[in-house]
Amino acid sequence: MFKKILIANRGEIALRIIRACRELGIRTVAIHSDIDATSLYVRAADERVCVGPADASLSYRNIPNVLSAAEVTGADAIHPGYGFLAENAHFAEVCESIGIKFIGPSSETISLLGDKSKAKELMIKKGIPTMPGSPGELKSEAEALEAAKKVGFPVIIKASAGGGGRGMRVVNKEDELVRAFQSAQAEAKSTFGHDGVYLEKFFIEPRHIEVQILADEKGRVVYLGERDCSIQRRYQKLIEETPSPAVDERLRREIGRVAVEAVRAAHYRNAGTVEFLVDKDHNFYFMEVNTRIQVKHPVTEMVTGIDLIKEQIRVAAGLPLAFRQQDIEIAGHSFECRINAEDPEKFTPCPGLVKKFQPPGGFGVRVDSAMEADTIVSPNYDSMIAKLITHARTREESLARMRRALDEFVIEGIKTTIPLHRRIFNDAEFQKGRVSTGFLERFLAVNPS
Amino acid sequence: MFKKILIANRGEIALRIIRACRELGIRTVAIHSDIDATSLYVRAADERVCVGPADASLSYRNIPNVLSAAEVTGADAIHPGYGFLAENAHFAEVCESIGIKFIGPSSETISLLGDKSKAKELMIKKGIPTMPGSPGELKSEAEALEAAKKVGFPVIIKASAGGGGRGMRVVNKEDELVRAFQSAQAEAKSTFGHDGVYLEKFFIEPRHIEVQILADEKGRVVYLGERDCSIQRRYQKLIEETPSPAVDERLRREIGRVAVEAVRAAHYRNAGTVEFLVDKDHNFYFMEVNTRIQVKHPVTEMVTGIDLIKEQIRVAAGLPLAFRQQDIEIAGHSFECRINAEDPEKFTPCPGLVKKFQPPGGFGVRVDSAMEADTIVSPNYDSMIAKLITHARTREESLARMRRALDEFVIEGIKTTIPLHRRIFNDAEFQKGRVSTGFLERFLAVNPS
Amino acid sequence: MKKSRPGAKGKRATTGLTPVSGPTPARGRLGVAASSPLGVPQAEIQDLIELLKRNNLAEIELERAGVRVRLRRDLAPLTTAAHGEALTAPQDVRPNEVPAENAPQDTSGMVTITSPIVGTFYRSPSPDADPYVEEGDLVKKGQVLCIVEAMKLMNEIESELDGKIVKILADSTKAVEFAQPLFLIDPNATA
Amino acid sequence: MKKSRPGAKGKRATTGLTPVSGPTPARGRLGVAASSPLGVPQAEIQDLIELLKRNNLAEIELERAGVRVRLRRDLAPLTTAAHGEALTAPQDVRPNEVPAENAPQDTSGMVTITSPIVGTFYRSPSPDADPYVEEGDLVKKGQVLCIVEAMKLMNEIESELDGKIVKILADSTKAVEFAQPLFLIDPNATA
Repeated sequence: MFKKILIANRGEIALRIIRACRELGIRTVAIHSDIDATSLYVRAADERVCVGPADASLSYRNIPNVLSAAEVTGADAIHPGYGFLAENAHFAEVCESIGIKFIGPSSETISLLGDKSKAKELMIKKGIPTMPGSPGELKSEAEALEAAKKVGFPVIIKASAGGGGRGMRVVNKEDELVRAFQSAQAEAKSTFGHDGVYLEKFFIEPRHIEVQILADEKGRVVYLGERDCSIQRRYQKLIEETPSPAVDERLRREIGRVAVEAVRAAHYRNAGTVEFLVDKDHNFYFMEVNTRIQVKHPVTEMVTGIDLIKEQIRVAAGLPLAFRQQDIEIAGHSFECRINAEDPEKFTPCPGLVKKFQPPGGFGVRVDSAMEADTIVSPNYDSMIAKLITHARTREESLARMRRALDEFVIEGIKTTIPLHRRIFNDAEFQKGRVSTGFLERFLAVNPS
Repeated sequence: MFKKILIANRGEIALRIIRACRELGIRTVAIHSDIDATSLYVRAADERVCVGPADASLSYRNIPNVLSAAEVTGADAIHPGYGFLAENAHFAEVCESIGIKFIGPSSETISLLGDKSKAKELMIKKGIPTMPGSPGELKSEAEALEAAKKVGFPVIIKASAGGGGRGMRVVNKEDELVRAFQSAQAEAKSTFGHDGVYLEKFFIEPRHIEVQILADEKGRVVYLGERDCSIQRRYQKLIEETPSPAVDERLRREIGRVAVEAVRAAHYRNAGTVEFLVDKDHNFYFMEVNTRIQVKHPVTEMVTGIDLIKEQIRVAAGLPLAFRQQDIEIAGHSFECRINAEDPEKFTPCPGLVKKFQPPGGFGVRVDSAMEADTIVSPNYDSMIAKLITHARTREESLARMRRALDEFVIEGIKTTIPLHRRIFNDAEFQKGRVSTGFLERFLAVNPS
Repeated sequence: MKKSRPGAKGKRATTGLTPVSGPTPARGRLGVAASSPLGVPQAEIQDLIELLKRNNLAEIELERAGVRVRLRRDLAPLTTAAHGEALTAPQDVRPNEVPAENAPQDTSGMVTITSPIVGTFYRSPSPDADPYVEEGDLVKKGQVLCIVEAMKLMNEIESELDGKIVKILADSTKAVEFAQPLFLIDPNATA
Repeated sequence: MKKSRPGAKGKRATTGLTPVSGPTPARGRLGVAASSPLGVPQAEIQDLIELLKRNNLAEIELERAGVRVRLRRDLAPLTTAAHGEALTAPQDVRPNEVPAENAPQDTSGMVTITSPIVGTFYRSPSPDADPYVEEGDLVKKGQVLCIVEAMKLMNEIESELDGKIVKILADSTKAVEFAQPLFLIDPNATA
């Protein structure tokens, strides 16, 4: 087992990893930018190193400084969390080359799965259902038109190197295609430095369902149920839950089996997530693999009892998976709300001084946060300041518990998404679980606050 | 279902009950003494009524004022929590007579089980193993001597009306008996107003094991596993856990079955706890029934997923139990530490201003508390200010999690039992689960801080 | 009508007296009574207010280099909290409260009669009868001022002193809690 | 020895300059520099210290009626926290810290050279060689002061100005973090 782990991240996920390390008896090194020097997660670590100024590209994303910090503190492994360097194949590669264990998949796997069209080609080769669409990157307008006609409108054009909604265009009719193709290419070029785009069938009211997988260094793989992440705005998830109200036992086993196949094809190691689009008829299509721990991992932990961060560390240290597929049971229902320092109506970031921070407590309520009273939410980083997670025996009880917990949560000094969460959890359609990826936009249009 | 529940209690258990009511959609009335007016639990309630001055006998135990508060607010039920009026048969009786539902057993059941020698007689009649000892109250020194010889020394003399260690005497040899009998009688008289005492076999290194039961108004009863409460000091519990390291599956079923028989004999309704003494050879002996929810109920909730407070409310409202015995599964392991405002070495109460209160969070950590920063721990009430509860897949993981959570817990301004808990959780014998009711006294003698 | 039950009589006879030595602030609200708040930053006053609220104090006085700040408030009685925002801070809203504009008057030297029990406040012995007392009435020590009904028993509340009823502070037929102010009496008034 | 890798050179050339305008407090500790602390309660200063620490500020100055309080501190670098009590407040302990008694001296107008990268501090080009500079040496802008090794690369840190080395603030062969002070230089000294 590792003796000392450097956490190449900040905020709640850094604290989450430090907690797991403490429970495993592993020493921790926090890195921080100069403005994060006295943050809670930094104080929680055994050691700390300032790696640069507030600008994340000069500190948290500064590979030489992060690796130097690992070297001077003698850390034998690095946990990247999510964001920053978590899906940076080059970083993983340098870690490998200097003998520091990167807690995640190999740089080759990150590289392969990071290229969406290559990943899709691989899945097609393995017989895994993928989104109907162009077989690879579209070379010309003519090729795009042909592909679109084949899958049928509406279609969506996406950047190969993309993510987060950038470089995407929905095309409803044939005569809109050429313009959309050109502008998607241009945006892909300017955003990602690569103008490769591909095209997929665009589904009306699909669900975003993803499967958590865990693989050890020997290649044993298990799946830990699904997460329903349909409540999103501009591809930013706001609420997640598990089990999905749309997934029954048969579909769970089937989609889980396919997810395991998908990551096996990429020689996957460590924790990962396979994303699927699920249509109304329970057809599911592979979208991509996220090669990192995710923001929403806690809902899976709540229903399985399995500590995913600890398992990441254990398998990275070469230990075999501690359980087989048949040992994994899904018990109860879990929701997660992302509490962002944002205006809950305009979704503009709302950094500033947090005057009071009083998280809810009691049975079935978990708060993952590195926030505390009298601290400043910096405009330099992600606006998520807490994750509020509930667990109960049924979806209905978990929902009531979340309503109660949202009512209890006191954050003063800045605006947060708590009021929006309260409104969504009081919505009849949401309560019934009748949601798709279009829910939130419609909800906001129908329910102006 | 009830429309409005008055909570005849304060602090963490009042907040615990308010949370359950909110999740059930029931309105709440908090009562408070004048010094508790702005407490967190009072602010969390929908309505609040001041019922008297700081002295609990004039406020929280003031039956006319508490019932008036229920009447003027139109509450249709009263939850008594633990302590104060929770095991007061007269209070339950008056509630029944004025048509306000007392959330607990009937006044007759409370009355019957509150008298320890009567309860024991009943259990003997039903064939339930009880502590070897005198069949009832001891009328004379001669009777005491005869009974002691029959069960064999050492023996313990206890007050019939007793509790909390008052009126108890351990007698190791025959020639110590008469003096101990007389002084126990005198202390019983002065403490409880009744000099009735009885005698039991005194076990060396026994475990205190109790079984949580739940009964609906139709008389259906289930048990929800055991709790091991062996870590105690002068009969005050400090740490509880479930499952007990000393109870295997066979013993669990057997002791559970007996606990259900015991409460059936008393026509029990609502939640209750049957206490047993378990010796090294897995023999168990009925001690008493606690006719209320207990401080340590959360550990049972963590491993069963069942919200005991909600179930109390549901069955009190006449609803049938929502599950059968075979639906109840014990998953994982849970510990609870009582965080008291006490000097962790001298055990003297340490009231005062809490300057900082920063509870731990994250996976598998639950905090039940109504404390917050900048509030005063009053010397008028119980010194327990928080319950820290952990849950994990194994005892070892739950233990590591508790160590981590204790390290994270920040309370400034007053002394608490947190440092003592840290020391106990680092003790090798405790970590192995090799504890008995004598553990803590020995630990403190061997490990002076 | 019967007076309070014998068992509890001892306690009830002790009608709560709250001597008011300074100006009475608006009940249920924070009143800042600083001789000169100049030179003290607003934030500091806000801190004191927080201290006051969180620690459930009635008054804080701070004097320093010619600057004196005094904060006072009455504690919150029988109230209804809004869900959601209830936990942010103590809510000092009372539904059956006397309107604020009636409150600020010179009450130095006056005595407040408070409710010794929880119950329902009645100004008259029966719905048709006249009130026991009206504002402006002179009362004698031992004279019945009102009834507080609790558990179907009518508890007569007597005046603890001679004086004039300056203000009736609770509404008839409404609930009152322990220590809730009922009457303001001026012991020095003679007519 | 090679100088820093080409890719990162741009950034590293910008050696961090921290002009110190007032007295330098002991690094890693809170220093109270009040012109006259009389009349200001200790508790109030403690509050300001808390405010300073919690909000991660470097300085607070408060003036009122002839009393002025100024609090300053440097932020905590490379440290080891004790388990258990780590979360109570920021720990400002640095293992390889310059002893406190060396710190309080008049440093107004001086310039601190800080480390632009994370790495290991070396005062000489090789174990057997003489240090690049000693305390009391006069240095020129562009002159190499030390090496910070990072990722097996030796990065030479140059002086950004002419002046005298007043103090060497880090220990050779020990780790330094970003922005950690390395040298204190007096630009006005000529000998």
